[in-house]
Amino acid sequence: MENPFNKITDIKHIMKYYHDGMELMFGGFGGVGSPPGLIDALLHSGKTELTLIGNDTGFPDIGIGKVIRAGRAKKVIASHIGSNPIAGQLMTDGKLEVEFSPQGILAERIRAGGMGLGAILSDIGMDNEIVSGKKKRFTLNEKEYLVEPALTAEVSIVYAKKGDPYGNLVYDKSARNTNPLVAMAGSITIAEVEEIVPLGNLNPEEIVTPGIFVDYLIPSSGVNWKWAWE
Amino acid sequence: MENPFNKITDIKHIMKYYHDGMELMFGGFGGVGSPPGLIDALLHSGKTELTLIGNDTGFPDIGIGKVIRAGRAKKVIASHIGSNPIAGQLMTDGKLEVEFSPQGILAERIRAGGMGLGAILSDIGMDNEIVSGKKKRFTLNEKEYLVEPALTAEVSIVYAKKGDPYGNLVYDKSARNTNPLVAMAGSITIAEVEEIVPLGNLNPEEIVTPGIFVDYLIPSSGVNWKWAWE
Amino acid sequence: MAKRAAEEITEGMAVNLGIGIPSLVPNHLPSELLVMFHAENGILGIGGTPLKGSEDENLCNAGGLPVSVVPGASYCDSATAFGMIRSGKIDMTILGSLQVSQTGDLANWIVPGKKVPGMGGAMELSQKAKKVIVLMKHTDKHGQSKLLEKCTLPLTSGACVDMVITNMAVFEIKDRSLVLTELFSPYSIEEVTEKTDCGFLSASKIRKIEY
Amino acid sequence: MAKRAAEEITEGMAVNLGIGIPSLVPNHLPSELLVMFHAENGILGIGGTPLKGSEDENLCNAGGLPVSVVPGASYCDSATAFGMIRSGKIDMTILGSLQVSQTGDLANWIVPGKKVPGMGGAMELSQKAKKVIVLMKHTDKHGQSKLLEKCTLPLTSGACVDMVITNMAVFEIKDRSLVLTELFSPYSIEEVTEKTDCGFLSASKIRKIEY
Repeated sequence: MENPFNKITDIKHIMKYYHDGMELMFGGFGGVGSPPGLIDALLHSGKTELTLIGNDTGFPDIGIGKVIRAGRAKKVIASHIGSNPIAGQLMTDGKLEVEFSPQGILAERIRAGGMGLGAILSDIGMDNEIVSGKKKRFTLNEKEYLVEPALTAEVSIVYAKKGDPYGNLVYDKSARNTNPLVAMAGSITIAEVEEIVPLGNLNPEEIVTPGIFVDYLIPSSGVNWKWAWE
Repeated sequence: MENPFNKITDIKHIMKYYHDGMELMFGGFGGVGSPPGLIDALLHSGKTELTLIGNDTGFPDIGIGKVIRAGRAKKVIASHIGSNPIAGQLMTDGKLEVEFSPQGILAERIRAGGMGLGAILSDIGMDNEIVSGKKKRFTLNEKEYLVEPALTAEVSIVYAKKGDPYGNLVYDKSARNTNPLVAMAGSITIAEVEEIVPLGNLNPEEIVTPGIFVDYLIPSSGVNWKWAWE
Repeated sequence: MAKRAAEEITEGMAVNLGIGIPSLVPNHLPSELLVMFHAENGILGIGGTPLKGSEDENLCNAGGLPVSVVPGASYCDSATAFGMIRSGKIDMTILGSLQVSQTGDLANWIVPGKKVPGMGGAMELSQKAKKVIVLMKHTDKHGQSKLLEKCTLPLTSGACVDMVITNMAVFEIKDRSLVLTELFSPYSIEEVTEKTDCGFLSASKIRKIEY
Repeated sequence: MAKRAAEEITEGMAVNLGIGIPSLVPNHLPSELLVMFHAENGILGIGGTPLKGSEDENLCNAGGLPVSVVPGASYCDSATAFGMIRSGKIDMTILGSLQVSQTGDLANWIVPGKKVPGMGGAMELSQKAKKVIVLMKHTDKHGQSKLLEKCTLPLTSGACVDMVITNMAVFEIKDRSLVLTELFSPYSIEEVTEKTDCGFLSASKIRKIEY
């Protein structure tokens, strides 16, 4: 494959973007659409004290859950940890800080980060101490809102069905989920793709993530875990 | 065509959603992607004292510009009126109120309205009196932002290439522009489409505007104006 | 319960179903009824469960279970999926709960010190769906009423529930008052009253449900 | 001016071009150079101008003129197009201006009482593109310098311009100071000084441009 933008690379090169204490944002929803190869690389890197930002903590053996099970995270920003009891246990034991955000608001905060906005004003969970406790409030047109800060990360990792050498991405069905949002919010965005196709092979209409948001592409070997329903 | 959701209709039915003094949001960018049939219907309706919300005021004979030339608008919220000198003249004469918003921020305000958010925080145009003069400010993480209120409208009118009976929409190239945003922000959203296709005919991956945001569809006879470049 | 909830769904609705019993609701709908089922991850237009062996790992609902899609379905990102909810486009959500108060408060996201799943999309759905229906057993595993004067667990959202369907009865919540409207056979008003830890009004006419 | 601006563009860049002279810049680029031209309406990867008669009315740039696309191009909505700008992904914007101050203030969106076009996307672009290049005539139609100590027209953005290319000379703005770096043949430093209504530094080595 021609590589005129030098974005197509391998796991070895990606490793240098992983470091202790980093903020990492990951795509996926219950593990569906999470990048298996990039997550395994993170595990193998041995990097720790991570702050992980994403929809949920997956399952103990699925998606980002593997990283949490290995004790590599010090903090998680997510909407849900219920499918990964190890995350709940670590939280209860004081070994993992968890910041909960309502699911759609989390998605919007990530999008706002990618779109270069400072925050959004939301009326979700205003009466809930865990959601609103540390948040500032703002009254607009006589209605009170929470100020929900934008989220960005040093590195974003996403999973896509197809990618071209510029980094344009197309997703597969519900594996799209948070990936297009996460792809925009990383200072460095790395996409693991099932298939790399030549430049010009993707219809400009079907591209969901324009390549300008993607810094590196690595080919994927596909999901390496067993789903809960299997 | 089967019409199981009763969304496919005609101009006659649409007329009842137009009324004097209404807030109307329109898709399009320099007239490209503005719905010609719905704009003509608005002209023929004779409705006046309109508040129009959209990217720009088109050209005197193109897009929403025709409505402005006819003196039907009392207020416009837009980022640009330069291509329609009549809008500038009406503004100078005190006959048209114009609220300017930076182009991308206007797009985000419309999207925020459609997404059920209250506002966004932006750092664009903070030092510019016309942009920031009437806006509130908010400081987050020691950085000051403008609070840019979400925009919604009673009726949104958009133009699409294809639509199915549920109202799922696909756009054509750069005629997409503000249409997907405007489609989400109307209490009633009416789409003018070049082609209505049967349910199931659109690939779920290619749909840009999910039909849940669209209330009515009318078939289009295409653009009825001459472009500036022609 | 799922069968009763299915009666609330009418032609053309957009409906979000929670995990557990709510996910069984489509089994009780006439196959010709056009309903767009919504999933928070980014699907509008979910169809039936695929046959064993023909599941697609990239086509799952918000609970992570394989699904299919109907004609007219679309995929979107999760931000847009929640935009549909917050802007009031979802006609109905049917979800499970740990507790519901007599004024319609919902508590279904956390048991402090025990279970900390997180709210997921429950706050947006319960605050913003046009109609919120809770399906839950009338009592918990210790026999305690899950309908209460005031929820003892932390709230998901206040005053949001419109209807509660338990294994014993159906209640509507109108003007922040709990009203018994239907009884599942063979339960009586007396039995329901005994198992319910809060007062409730009775509708002038109470339907007996005998499926 | 367009030819000189083209020299600033390097392989792989994402570049936004304003209307007018900036739109001529691509004509001066080597055809094998991979550049992604961006338009605010929602195109990344604009190609050459289509032949007369083969224009597509639904494929236009932000100025409303028909364009084509290159391999690797994508369409998006205008919100996303501006997200690219605000998040700093646009490497360079090349735009016209009414005035530029010696500290890099830009005034290109309004002439009070005369011309009220609106800011369009100029504020986002000038505030957020990694490099802002202004192409403008050195003087206005009355012979007045468009380079000033302080702009007299309302600002689009303050301290945002990195380079100014006029028909007479090229200036860089570094640490809020205007530095003359190049002269277009046949102009001399003296002539530029005379036509410029603000002081400027001169680079140690000044290139003479003779296209």
